[in-house]
Amino acid sequence: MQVNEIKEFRPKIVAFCCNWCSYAGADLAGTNRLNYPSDVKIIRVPCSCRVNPMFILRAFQRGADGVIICGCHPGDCHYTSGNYYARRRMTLLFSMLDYLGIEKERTRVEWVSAAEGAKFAATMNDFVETITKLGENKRLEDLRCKE
Amino acid sequence: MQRIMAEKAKELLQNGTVNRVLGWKKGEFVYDITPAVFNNTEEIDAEFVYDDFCANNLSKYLIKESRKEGKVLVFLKPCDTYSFNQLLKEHRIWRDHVYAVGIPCDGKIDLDCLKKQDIQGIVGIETQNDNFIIHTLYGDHTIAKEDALAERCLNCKSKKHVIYDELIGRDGEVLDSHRFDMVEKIEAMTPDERFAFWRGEFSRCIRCNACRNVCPACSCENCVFDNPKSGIANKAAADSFEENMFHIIRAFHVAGRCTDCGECSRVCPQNIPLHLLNRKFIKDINEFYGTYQAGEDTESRAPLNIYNTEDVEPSIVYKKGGNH
Amino acid sequence: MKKLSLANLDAFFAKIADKQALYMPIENKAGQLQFQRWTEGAKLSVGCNTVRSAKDFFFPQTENLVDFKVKGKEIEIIDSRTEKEDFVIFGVRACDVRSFAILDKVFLSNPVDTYYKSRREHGTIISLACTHPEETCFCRTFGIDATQPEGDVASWITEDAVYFQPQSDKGQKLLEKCGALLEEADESPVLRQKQQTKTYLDKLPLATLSTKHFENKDQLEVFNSEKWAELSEACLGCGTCTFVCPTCQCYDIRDFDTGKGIKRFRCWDSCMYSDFTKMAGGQPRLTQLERFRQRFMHKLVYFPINNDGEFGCVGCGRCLKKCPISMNIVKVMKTLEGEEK
Amino acid sequence: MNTEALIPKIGVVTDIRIDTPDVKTFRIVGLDGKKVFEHIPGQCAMLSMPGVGEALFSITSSPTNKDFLEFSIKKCGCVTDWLHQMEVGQQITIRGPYGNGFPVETNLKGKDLLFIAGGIGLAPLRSVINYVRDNRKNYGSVQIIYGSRSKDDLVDYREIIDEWMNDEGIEVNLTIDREQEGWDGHVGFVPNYVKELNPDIRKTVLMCGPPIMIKFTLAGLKELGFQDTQVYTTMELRMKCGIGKCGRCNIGSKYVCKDGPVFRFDQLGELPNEY
Repeated sequence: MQVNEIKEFRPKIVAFCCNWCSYAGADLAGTNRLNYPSDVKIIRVPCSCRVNPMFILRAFQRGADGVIICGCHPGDCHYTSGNYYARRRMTLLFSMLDYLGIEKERTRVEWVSAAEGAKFAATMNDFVETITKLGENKRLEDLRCKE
Repeated sequence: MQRIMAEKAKELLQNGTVNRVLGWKKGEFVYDITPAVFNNTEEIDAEFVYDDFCANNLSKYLIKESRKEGKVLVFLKPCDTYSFNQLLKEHRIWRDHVYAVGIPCDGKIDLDCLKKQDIQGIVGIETQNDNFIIHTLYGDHTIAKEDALAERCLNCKSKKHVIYDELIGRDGEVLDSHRFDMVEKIEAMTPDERFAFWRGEFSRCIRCNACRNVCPACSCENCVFDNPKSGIANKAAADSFEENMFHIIRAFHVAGRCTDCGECSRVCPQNIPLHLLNRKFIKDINEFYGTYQAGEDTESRAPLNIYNTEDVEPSIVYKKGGNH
Repeated sequence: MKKLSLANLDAFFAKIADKQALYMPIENKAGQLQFQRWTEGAKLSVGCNTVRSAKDFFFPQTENLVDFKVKGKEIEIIDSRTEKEDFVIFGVRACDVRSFAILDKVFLSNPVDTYYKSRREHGTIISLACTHPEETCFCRTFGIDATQPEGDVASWITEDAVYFQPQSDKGQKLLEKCGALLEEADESPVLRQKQQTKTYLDKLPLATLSTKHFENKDQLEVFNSEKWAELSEACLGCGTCTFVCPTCQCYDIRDFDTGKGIKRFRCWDSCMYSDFTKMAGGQPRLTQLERFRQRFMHKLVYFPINNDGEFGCVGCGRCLKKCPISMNIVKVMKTLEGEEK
Repeated sequence: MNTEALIPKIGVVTDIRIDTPDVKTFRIVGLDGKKVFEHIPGQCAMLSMPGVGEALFSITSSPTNKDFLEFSIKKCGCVTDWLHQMEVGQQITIRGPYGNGFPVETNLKGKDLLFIAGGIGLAPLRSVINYVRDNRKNYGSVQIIYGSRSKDDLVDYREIIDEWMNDEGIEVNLTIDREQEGWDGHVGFVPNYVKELNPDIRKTVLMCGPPIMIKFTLAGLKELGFQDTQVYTTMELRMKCGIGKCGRCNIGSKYVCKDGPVFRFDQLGELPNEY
């Protein structure tokens, strides 16, 4: 295949957002007309602790360059404690990914409440910028999905 | 020791305390020991063995054995008692059906250590003080014990039996081991080096599932990797991603429950140091949430089943020291 | 017989690798032997034997069969195979070479497996005679001579030289290409080595293992043996034995959705796995006993019935070394045989 | 035989008939509108939807039908679930034919035939029945004993009523498991019905149905005086390749996909009882 122009790298970002806080936060960012890059694909989950480590790996497999999990602030979980469990799980998972030599900047957890539309937009802008600098996800890619 | 254990087993069989004995059976060579259930004293006299090669952790077999009728006698080395306890905690073993006898352990020989020293054609092994005399088809070798022991034994975490109905010999102590040294060494590498290191290891994986099937913590009735509905079921790694994923997910699924018995690394036909993944989780759990040893007791809650409102944030991973 | 001075070995390898991929047993970082592609500076390991068998070259663990593109109700079938490059495998032991003949019986029988066949055609095998068999070796049981391996070219490594004996047109052509490095040689050093190796082979602990018990056996008699329960009780149901085995050839066919299309690939499967025969409607092999029995019945009874008495084992000893619980075909053979006495 | 055994062809679904609440019959032709391949009654084909899975199904249409292949498929797993929700015009992949088929041109020729089927077990037999109907002079009398859970679960009911029952020299005996409104036929399980009907023991039996039915019907037939050598059945086990190489569908030394699926009971008797 001939490539005529070198395309600017646009990262693919998957954001798992909890239904009660962060998804509403994203909504608020939208209604307030706050900009954040369209590279972010939001997946709504009932709670941040619904996010199985497998979801994160599968997102990378399917071509994500960065994965961010957004949930209610600790203490504010709609289900009282889901995000506390998520916090432990993600801490350990991220640490393991780092241990395996996978860039630690590619994964992130942020607590975003329903009122924090601005924080949501700022977080996403920052995360997209970080991933753009980092470049394409090479270490957790599945070549079959890249053809 | 083998004689004492066989006598004990026969005594308990004869006086009706137990109906079966779970132990080790000798093989064709000096080293190919198979776990086995002995039903009577004749079988014990004929085939029971306990020596430096009886490495198998028998606790996992108790999931199946304890569900059968009658009581089973099991011989547990110190590290096996942790797995036994952990399985009890998870209600996988019927305690009433088990009679656990703690046995001492001085470390087990890793055959690969011998092979690495170009010792091949092994036909016999003798113990002489701190050495092994290894008879081979091509001559004899003398090798220091510590050069023949498995890594997990050199870094033994405990000689203490955390649970037993009866003990043969004296109980030992929890040891001050150096088992996290290698984890620290890897942490100190650059991400590129770490990635290269693990790629080198994982790329040899043949997905034989020996690590999973031998693991006492992997006791699910239907593994997520065998469940076509899980979306990640696979039989062979068709891409490097799948090699990585299998090992990350497997380690994660046993995180907080792995007692560090080291069976995974022992059975890996490709010598992948899988224990280094489990130990990373153990080390992290110790650092983040306080020291925890799975299988030490049957009451405490596993670190991933509880939380603390003051827990560290995932961002600690970026802040942590080590090489970037 | 041709002779190559050991000093010229690398030059010989370079000459072959110039035109085609050259693979040979090389020690990996875990200290184990593994067939790897030879590049300048790589060192051939003559230890016995690689952890994985050489079957990978012809029957890789995963391989893409065909691609599909699905668009609405329409399907497009894409045969994505590309021409394979020629390759040479050096240092295949007698047991592994024989395993190719066994795999041929499965894959080259009608209907021919074209994926396998194409690899067989592209590959040239330089076998290597054993000099220091392991205690786990029992190839002689299956009529294999470790000192005179089959293959396109047979080779013997002595203290100072490598001796080559072409055994097929393909082998002859390969040696002709390297003619400048080779010289005609007298075969007495090879004969001496063979003599020496034979004395070791005679001393092997499994030297007297025999297949007699299983020859022309009624399948129901072996199948119904009571010993299977005892033999299989400790089996973990992992696939180590099947994956390191040079003759195990069962496979699974699966689809992978890449998001842009479907890749249908095949991968090794193991009769030891619980889902091997599982159907929506049920499972004919419910416990590990049946699965364990299937594997050994296949090698010792079913395969010979369907293939003029040839057994489905070559005595390489890999399963003896690698089984996590040290249960293996030798123990199975001896136990079943012992039952008769 | 197709040289690229594992690479399928494309089949187009041209008709879907709802037979029972959980059985549909699919009519399949090639992209060119013609039959994808010729077969022998009793042979099977691998149907698949890429990304969903591949499974082996018996071909229910008779080889004498030169226009298309038909498959009667019961919904019971992930592949069949998918097939059941598809619409006319859908393309699927197909490869085959696989297996030995019934010996319609050899052992069965000139014989009086007794077909015994239960539920979806009629699917593989329908191919033979229609083949026999189309070559009527080559065979003796034909009796069909077919049972199902209920009237609604009788596969190909219309064809049975409208065609088979109107044929001369074909005796059709239907039965359902339990009493049902609107059913004035026989009620009872197939094995008992076979005994009640007391068929001539010189007949050759072709049987297919759930394992439990096969077990009791075979016992009943033996009581009546039938021999193992007179009874044929067709087997099914998990398959992946269809060509005797993937190694999972064996019963002892025989592969169902290659040496079967049609076996005579005396052949099965020599094999381990692992099916």
